[in-house]
Amino acid sequence: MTEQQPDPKKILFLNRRAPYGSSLPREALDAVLMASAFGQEITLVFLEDGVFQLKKQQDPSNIEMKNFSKTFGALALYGVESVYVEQRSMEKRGLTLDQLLIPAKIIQSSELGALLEEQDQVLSF
Amino acid sequence: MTEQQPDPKKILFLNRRAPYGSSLPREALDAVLMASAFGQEITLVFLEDGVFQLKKQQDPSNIEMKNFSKTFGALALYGVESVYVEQRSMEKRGLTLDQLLIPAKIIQSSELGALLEEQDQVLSF
Amino acid sequence: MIFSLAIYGAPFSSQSSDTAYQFACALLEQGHSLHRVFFYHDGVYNGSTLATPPQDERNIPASWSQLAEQHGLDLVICVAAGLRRGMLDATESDRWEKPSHNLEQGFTLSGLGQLIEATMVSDRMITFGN
Amino acid sequence: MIFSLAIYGAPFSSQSSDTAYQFACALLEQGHSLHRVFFYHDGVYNGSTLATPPQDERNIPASWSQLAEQHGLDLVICVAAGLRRGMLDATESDRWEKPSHNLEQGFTLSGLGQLIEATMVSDRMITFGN
Amino acid sequence: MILHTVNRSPFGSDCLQSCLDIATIDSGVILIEDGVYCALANTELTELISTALTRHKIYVLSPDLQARGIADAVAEGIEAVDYAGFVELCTQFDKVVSWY
Amino acid sequence: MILHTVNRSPFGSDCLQSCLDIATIDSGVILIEDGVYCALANTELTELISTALTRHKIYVLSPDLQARGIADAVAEGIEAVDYAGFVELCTQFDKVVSWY
Repeated sequence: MTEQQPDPKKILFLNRRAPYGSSLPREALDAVLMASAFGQEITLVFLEDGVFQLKKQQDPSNIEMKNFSKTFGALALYGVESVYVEQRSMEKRGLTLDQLLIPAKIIQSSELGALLEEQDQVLSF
Repeated sequence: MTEQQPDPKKILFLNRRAPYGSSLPREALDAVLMASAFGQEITLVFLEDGVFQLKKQQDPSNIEMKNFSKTFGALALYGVESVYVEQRSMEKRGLTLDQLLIPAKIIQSSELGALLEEQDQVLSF
Repeated sequence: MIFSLAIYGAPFSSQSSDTAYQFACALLEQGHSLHRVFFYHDGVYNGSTLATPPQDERNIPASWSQLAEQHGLDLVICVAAGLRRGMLDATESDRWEKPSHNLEQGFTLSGLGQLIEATMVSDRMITFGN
Repeated sequence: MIFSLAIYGAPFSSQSSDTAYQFACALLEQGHSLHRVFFYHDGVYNGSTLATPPQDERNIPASWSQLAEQHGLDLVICVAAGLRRGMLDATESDRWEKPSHNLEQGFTLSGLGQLIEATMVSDRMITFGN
Repeated sequence: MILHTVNRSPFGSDCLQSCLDIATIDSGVILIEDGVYCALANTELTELISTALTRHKIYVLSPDLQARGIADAVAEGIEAVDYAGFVELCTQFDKVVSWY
Repeated sequence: MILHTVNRSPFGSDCLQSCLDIATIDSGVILIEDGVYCALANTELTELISTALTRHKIYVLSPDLQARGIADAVAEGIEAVDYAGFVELCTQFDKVVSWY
C-alpha cells in the first residue's frame, strides 16, 4: 500500500449526519481509516448533527447494528488527532466536550472556513 | 379491478418533497392514480417543499427526466378534486395560487389537523 | 387487528427497514395480523437475494424472507419501482432479456394496486419512510 | 485538469447520479481527464445491469457503461458497500455462493482505497451526495 | 385520534415542527430513529418540546435512544417504549401518520 | 478559494445556512438540484441571499431551474450556468466542497 504512492495530501472529512439513521457516518469513518492507511494528513470536522457521532455511551445492539463509535477511540493510534467539533452545533444540541468519546477541539464556523481553505481536498459525508 | 372491492375509503396523500431531487413525489402521484382507479375518496395535501410539485412551467427535459407534473392536470378527470396547499408553506416560498398548475384550496396548518382526523388512512410521501 | 406496512428506505443505508422489521416481529408476537408489507421507492432493495453483508452483521433481506416463511407473509415489491432499480424475478428477467435475476425467496413483484388494497383493508397502514 | 467524482446517491431515486453523469460528460467534452468515478453508499446501485426503466426513460447504469466504453473510464464500486447492498460481479458471486451476479459492463468492484487514491492524485474531487 | 411518527432529527429537518403545527390536541407523537434526538433535554428545542407536552403525549423508542447514547438525557414527561409498546400505541390511536 | 455546491432546498435543510456560515469571503456557491430553490426571489430567504451576494459569487444550475419551473424567478445577482459552466467553475476555484 505504501510503494510509490504520491505525496501525502491534506484531506478534511466533513461529517454532518447523525449516526444509525443513515449509514453514511459509518461509511465516512471507513474512508477515514483508509486515508490514514495511505498516510494522508487527516482532519475530521463534525458539524450539525454530525457531532452526535461522537456521543459517549452508544449501544446499538438492540437495533441489531454494530457500534462503530468504538472505532473513534482507535483513531489516535492511526495518527488521526486533528478532530474538531463546531461550537454552535454543540450548543444547539446541549452537548459538551466531556460527553464526547474522544478529545476534540471546539471550532467556530468562522474559523472553519480558513481550515477548509488550508486543505488539498475536502470529502463531505 | 372493481369486482368485490371493499367499500371506498377516505385516503389522504401528504406530499412534503420537492420534485426531481427525489423520485418520491413522482411515485406518490402514481399511487394517487392507482387509488383513484380503486375508486377511493382521495384528498391531496401539499406541505413544505411539496407545494413546489404544483409549480407551473416545469420542464425537466434538460435533466433527462419525465415531466410528471403534466399528470396533475389530469387528476380532475380521475375524480380527484380535493387538493390543498398549506398556507405558510406557500408564503415562505413566495408562491401564489395563480402560479400553480391546478386549482388548489389554501389550508392553514391548524385546519389540516382536523382534515387528517377525518380520513381512514394517511399516506405520507 | 390487521396491519400493513409500507417501506420506502434502502436497507443498510436508511434505518427504516430495520425499524419496520422489528415492528413487524413485535406485532406478530402480539397476535396481530400482518396483511402485507409493501416495498416502494428505495425500499425495493430489501428484496435483493444478492445482499452479502459481513457474516457478523444483520442480513435484512434474509430476515424478511425468514419471517415471511414462518408467518406466511405477503412481501410485495412494487414492480415498476423494482424493475427501474434492477430488482427482477425469473419471469421479468426473461421478459426483458436480462442476464440474471435477484429476488429473494418470499418476495413477489406486483403492482402499486397492492399498496392501495392494503391501505383499504387494513386497520392500520404504517409507513416507514426513508 | 484531472477530475475524479464520488457518487453517493441511488439512481432513479436521488438526482445525484444524473447530475454527476451530466457533469462527467461536460468535463470530458472540455478535454479534461476523468481519473475515476467512485460509487459509494447508495451510489453503488448505479452499477446494476438489471435496472430496467421504461424504454422511453433514461437508463443510468447503461449510460455510465457507454460513457466508460467511449472514454476508457474507471468506474469503481466500493466492494464493501456493494456486497452489502447486493452488487456482485461473477467472482464475488462465486465466492459467496450466490445464485447470480448483476454488475453492469464497465464497472469494477474494488476497495475504498480507490476513493482515497483518487482524492490524492486528482486536481479536483467532486462529491455528488445523496 | 392520530399517532404521528417522527424519524428525523429536529435540528436538520422540519418533521417535528410540521407535525406539531398540525397535530390536534391529544394526538400522540412517537419519536423513532434519528427522531429520538427530539427527546433530548437541554437543547435549543426545550421550549418547543415542553409546550408540545402540554398538548400531546410524546413517546420515544427506547432501542433508538440507547443506540445513540442518549437514554439518560430525555426530557421529563416523554415516555420511552420498546417495539412492543410502539405496536400497542398504533392500536390505541385510530391511525398513524409518518413524518420522515 | 473554494467552490461550494448546495443540492438541497433551503426550506427543509441546513445546507445553505451552514455553507454560508463557513464560506470565506470571495468563495463561490453553486446551487444544484433541489438547491436551486435557494435562488428564488421573494421568499423568506431573500435577506439571507442578498447578504450572501455581497460576500460571494452565487451561481445556479440552469437545467435544474428549468426542470422546476423557476427559471424566471431567480433573485438578481445570481448567475445561471449550464453543466459546462459548472465544470469551468470547478477549475476556476481551488477545490470543491459539497453540501447535501
